[in-house]
Amino acid sequence: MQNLMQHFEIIQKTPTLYALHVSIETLFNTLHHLRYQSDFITLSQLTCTDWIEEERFELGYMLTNLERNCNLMVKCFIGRDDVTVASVVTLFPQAEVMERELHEMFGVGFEGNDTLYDFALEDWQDLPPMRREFDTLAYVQSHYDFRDGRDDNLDVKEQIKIRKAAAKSAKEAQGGA
Amino acid sequence: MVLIDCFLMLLLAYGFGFLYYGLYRNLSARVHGRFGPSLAQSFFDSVKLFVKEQSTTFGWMFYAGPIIMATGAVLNVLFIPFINHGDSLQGLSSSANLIVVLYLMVLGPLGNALGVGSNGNPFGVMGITRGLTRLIALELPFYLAVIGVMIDAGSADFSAIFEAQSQEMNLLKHPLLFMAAFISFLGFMGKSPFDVVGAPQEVYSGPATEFSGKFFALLLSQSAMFSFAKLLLMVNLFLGGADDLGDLVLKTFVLFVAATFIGSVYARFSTIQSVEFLMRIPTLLGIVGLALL
Amino acid sequence: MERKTITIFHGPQHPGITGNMSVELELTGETITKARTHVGYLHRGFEKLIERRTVIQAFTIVCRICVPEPDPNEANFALAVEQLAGIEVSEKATYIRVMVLEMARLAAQLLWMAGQSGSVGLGTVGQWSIYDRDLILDLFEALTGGRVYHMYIYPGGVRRELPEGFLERLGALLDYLQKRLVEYDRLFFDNASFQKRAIGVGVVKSEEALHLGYVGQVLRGCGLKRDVRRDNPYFNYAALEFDIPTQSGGDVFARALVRRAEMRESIKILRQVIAQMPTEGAIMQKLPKHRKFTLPKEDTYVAVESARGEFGYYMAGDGSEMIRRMQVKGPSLIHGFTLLESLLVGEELSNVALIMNSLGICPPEIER
Amino acid sequence: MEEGFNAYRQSLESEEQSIKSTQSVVEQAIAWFRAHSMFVLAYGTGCGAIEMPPTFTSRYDIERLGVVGVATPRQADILIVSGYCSPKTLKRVIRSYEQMSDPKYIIGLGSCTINGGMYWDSYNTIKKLDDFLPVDMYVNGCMPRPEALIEGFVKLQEKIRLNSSEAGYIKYRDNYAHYRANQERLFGAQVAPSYEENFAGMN
Amino acid sequence: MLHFEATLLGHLFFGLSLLVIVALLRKNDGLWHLLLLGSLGIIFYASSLVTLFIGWEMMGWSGYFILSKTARVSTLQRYILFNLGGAFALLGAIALLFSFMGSMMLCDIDLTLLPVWALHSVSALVLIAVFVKSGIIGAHDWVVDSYQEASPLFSAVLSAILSKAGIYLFIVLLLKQPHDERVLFELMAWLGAITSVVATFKAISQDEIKRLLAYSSIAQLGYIITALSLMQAYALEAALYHTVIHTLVKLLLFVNVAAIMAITGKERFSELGGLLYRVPLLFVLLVIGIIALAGMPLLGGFNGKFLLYTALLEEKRALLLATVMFSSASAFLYCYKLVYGIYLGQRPHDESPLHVSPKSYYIPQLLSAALLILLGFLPALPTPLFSAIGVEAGFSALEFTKPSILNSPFGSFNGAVLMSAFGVVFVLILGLLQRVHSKAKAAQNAQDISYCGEVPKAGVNLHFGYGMGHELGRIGFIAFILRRQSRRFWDYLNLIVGDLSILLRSLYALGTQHILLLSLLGFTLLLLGGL
Repeated sequence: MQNLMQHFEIIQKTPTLYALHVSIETLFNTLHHLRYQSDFITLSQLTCTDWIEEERFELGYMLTNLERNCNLMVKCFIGRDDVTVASVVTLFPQAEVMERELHEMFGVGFEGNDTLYDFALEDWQDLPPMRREFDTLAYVQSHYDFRDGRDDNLDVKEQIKIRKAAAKSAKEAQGGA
Repeated sequence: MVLIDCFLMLLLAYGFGFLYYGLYRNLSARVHGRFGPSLAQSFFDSVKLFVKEQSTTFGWMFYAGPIIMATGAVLNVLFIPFINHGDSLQGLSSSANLIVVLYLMVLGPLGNALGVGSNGNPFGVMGITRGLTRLIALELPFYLAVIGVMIDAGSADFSAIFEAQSQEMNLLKHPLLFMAAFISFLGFMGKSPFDVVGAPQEVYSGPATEFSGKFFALLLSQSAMFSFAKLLLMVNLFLGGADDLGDLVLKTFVLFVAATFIGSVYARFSTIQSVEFLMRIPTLLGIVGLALL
Repeated sequence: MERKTITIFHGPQHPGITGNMSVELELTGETITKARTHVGYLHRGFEKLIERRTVIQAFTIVCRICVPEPDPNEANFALAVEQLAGIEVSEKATYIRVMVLEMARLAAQLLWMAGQSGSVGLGTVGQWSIYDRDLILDLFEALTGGRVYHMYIYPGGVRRELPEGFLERLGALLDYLQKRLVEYDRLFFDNASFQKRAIGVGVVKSEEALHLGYVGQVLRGCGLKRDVRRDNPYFNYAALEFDIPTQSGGDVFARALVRRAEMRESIKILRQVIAQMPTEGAIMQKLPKHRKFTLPKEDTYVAVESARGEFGYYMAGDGSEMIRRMQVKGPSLIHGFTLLESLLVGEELSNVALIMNSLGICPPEIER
Repeated sequence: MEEGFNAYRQSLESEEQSIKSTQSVVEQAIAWFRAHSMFVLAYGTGCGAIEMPPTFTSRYDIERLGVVGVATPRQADILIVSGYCSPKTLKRVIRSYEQMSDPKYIIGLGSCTINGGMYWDSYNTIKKLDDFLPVDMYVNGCMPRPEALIEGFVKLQEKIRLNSSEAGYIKYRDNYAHYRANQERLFGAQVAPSYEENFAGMN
Repeated sequence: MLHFEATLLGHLFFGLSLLVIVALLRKNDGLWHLLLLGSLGIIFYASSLVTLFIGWEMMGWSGYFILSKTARVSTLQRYILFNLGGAFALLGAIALLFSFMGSMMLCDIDLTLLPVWALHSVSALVLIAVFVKSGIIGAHDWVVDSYQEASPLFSAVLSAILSKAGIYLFIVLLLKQPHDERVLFELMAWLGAITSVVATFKAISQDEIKRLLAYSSIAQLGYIITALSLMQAYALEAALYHTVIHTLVKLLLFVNVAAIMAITGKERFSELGGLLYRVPLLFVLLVIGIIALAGMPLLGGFNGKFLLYTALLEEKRALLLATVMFSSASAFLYCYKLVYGIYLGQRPHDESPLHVSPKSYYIPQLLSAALLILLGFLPALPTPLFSAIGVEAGFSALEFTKPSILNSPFGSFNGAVLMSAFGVVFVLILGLLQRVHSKAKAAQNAQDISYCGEVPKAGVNLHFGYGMGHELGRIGFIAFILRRQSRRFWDYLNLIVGDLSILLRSLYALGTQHILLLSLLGFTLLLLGGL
């Protein structure tokens, strides 16, 4: 781990978790270098965080070493709209499914991965749902309808107000008597 | 007289078949550590299925399939005598012999195979193919044992077989033959190591995938009667036939309990493993049994 | 047109499927030539819902991610929030957390045994093991109030004190389970017909196992000693003494024996926890400004060893009280796709349910 | 008029007495057999499916009531929708329901089938199962316990014994257009083949 | 000096061949078929060995000319080579017999006079001819290819009749063997049983329909040869009964397959399927055919097998009987593959238009189906004829009480009771099912099957025809059978003969004086040998 420290500027977050920020151009070469030169041989997670106020996604490649006791987060910022990143399927075959999920949930393109068909949603026409501008509550209001409340019971808040007033008047009456 | 005899035999087979089916569910429930349903639960199931309002059919061949299977089961019951030396409960067994009964046992399932094939469901035909593939090796030890019994009795007629066992039943005379026959009997009854035909976890309930309503009811009823007929065949061949009704119930019950308990402690072989297994040890048992005849 | 291969679904509605997912199989005869996993039947958009919830609200929904074993989710969530917000957890709460995790692992292994024996048609083992698992759920009910979803491990500690006499009941249950494991050996693990079905089926090659990211019993089944509790210890697993069982076969039977040995290890850990459980000490450290608790602009990755392998959480806070992003990485994501699809090719149709159960694939944690 | 649970119980009993007198012995016998042998479809649609193994195995053992799990919809009478339902699952659930043969019943487990439950704001779960399929028996609880599930089955048995005309499958058959419209509104055009003619010859 | 003499056996075999060839007469190559019929007539009515041999040769090359219209050159070569080989073996046997008997007449052949070595060599030579004609394993190479490439109707003739000529030869020449010299026929009985087992498993793994039927007819002939080699009254009846059934069944099956090929133009299981509701009559006829082929108790197929089993039981040949029963139990799989591959299974999406099948395909099928059903009802109908043939061949007469009761040394059964019981019970259950409470509702369309909750998309193939029996390749000894190609043996033989001829040619290349020297040496050797 130490020789990697000089080569890249790696920040240590916790005793077993390191982080490394790279630009999108050097992303693939860094991953290639880490995969073959260092002992970080496994891609265990491909994360994407949507920083909408800064107008960018943050892609995170979680690499784990051979002994599985230390994780390295390789992160890079990419644009938010119709961006494509080089696919890492050649380095890590298991990335195929992770990229398929990110493609469906965030709309990030991965050229080189030809299995980007639907992962969890079937016939989904709307925005990729995990992007922050997609408002799930609005979608629910327009697509599903809720069960209308029981007609025999009045609105709960009114009931509470009535009970409170009754209790207060009863206390005053008792105080008065 | 023969008609009353046949009707009585069918009634007995239907009653005992469902009784044993209910017993099977209760005994295996007790092995599992629970109470299990009432004894007549399988009978309730079949009546409920008969009175369902809808049953899907896929053309006349699908309609005829289960009927041929039920006919095969009924014929099996009629052609195997219940009582060995008496003249009641013989059914039509006088006009047929053991070899005819052996091949009648396969007629029903083949008729059903046509019905299942006609509905176009791949799971159904995969179940049928598994049944026929398993049949290749399942019949081998059973035939060896049956050949031994026939040669020992000098004829294929049931009366001669009962004669040969009048002093000592075949189970004691030819224990090896009985063991070979019992292992393949487990396969015929669909008990655990060989219950590969309708395995729900593998072939989505096999041949009975498209059977709904009254067809499924007919399937349940005929399988109840058919399993009773197989029990009967084993009793007649190896336990010296039944002297009277009580003896019949006792002997079939003993065989049935043995099959149930063996069945509930074994995992299921795959089709090819069961064929390979049946071709090794049980066939060897049969051949050695024949040699010692 | 050539009709040499048929296409069937080992589909969502199928007694041989673990959970609600489907595998599209292309068969020649009953030999599989191509397999493709379909998920998404249980997708509820968890990560979207969590972005709209504060920590206290997200806590109740987190344990519903994976049904057979909810506790690793709660532990991960608590670990991540504590790491981001820098909260210390008392000694007693840590011991209780280890106890809950190990009890959940035992329950999950027993549920696995029911699934595995069901896939080879051995119904009796399933009936017994579900009964024994229910006894553990009774203890969970006494401790946390819920049978399966416990909502007990909260960031900062645990939500309820141990009911009195609980540790004795747990000790009695462990003695009972120790006796039952011998029965399971005779009926299931040493059963000749199960061994005939399980040995040599679904063999994972150990050279590519590490590189492709397999976790849990799949690794330990082919001889690689990897366990998050040992490699990357959390809570106070470093202080507890237990070993990591491995087998060298790499097939379904090897993974079954690994799970069998892990049950014995879990019982050993639970006995140590009962012995060393501190009697006093706060179990719950109040979160500052309970409802308006904010997370710093940081991100972290935490992992816990669930009954099926490493269960990782990536969490990022953004300074507000809502969680900016939480991504769940269960063991079944890689096992369900890359591993299952490669193992099934060339396999018989009757081994599909067998292999899926042995890999411990639980669909809700794949697509959340 | 009094509301709440007791009122519903009294109305059930009074309806039972009135129906019992009108139905012939044969119909009552048929209803008795249908109540005492229920085949449940082996389909764990949601997270409630984790409470089905304990109910069907040795500790709670629902087989005592005559309830058995079967593999295919053709053989099944009862479909348990156990918990939340995403549109992708709902399509399969509807397909299985329509392949089951009458009389068929649906048990909705958990609060998610009643009003969306914990996932009320999720874009991928339906909020009211009743729009798409006629539910005969709801069992509340965020994953109801095995005892609650058995209670649901016992109540369903009482309802089946009544052989009442407003059972789920009759409601589905009579206003099939209403259910179909809801389904098509949710799925768009890719719905499983419609079973319109299916019901033409029935009533 | 062609001598003819009408024997009962001759009448039986000629009657069968008449039935087959007349039923299949077509305008285009009718002439050759008549020639073939003529040659069969010569064989079956020959009373002298020479006539027999002439008829055998005529049959050989008339078959060759009919086959040459459709078959490939390599198949034709193999056909004529194997048949000539068989014919020359027969010629050798006739020469040997003549040298001992002194006369060519069939009636005064008496094998007991022959010394032991002559008896064995004659039997071996005749057996070679029989093997070649009926395609016992090893010599089956030409059978499968020529059945596959013959025109559909001619393969029916090939399978139904030409293979029976070998059986006739066996009965006429070899049946009256002296009892103690039976070791060759013990070996032959086992060869027949093993052939049927091997051919059955090869049949299961075929994708072309006609190859499956070819292997199945090899298996059935294996049974007949096992029955004949037992040399016992009931075994002879079993063989004759089985010959009759096999002719009828193969006629029915091959013509049915020919009709299917005429309708759809396809001949492979992986291309067919789902024709049940489009040609229902053909389906019913095929079902009757496979019930008889599989030896089910209802139709005539079972009677032949029943007699064979009882004959083997009487001879106490338990292991041989077990092998025969094993091969007939595994025959059920290819019978079901035949009917499923063509008619059942998923209804094809591309409802390609079917050309209407000519009526003439139906007549032979209906004829043989009717005969099979008749033999099902009255199993003992042909027994008087068979017992007369048995007496003629020197065996004891068979026990005969009623046409509906077929008796055998090991018990009898009543065909009429069996069939009528089946009919009555079938009608009763049908009535019960009609009046039961629940109403039958037809399924919507080909997609309306329970498919694990999914909907099978339009282009998806659900027809299991090709894959049926595919798993058997995983079993050790069946994989060995399927891998073992007898062609490699013949090609290897081909190579050896090639090398020998090259060697021989080099001999001629020597100078003339060497040749003179060699011939002188040869001549002296002959002289010495002659003294």
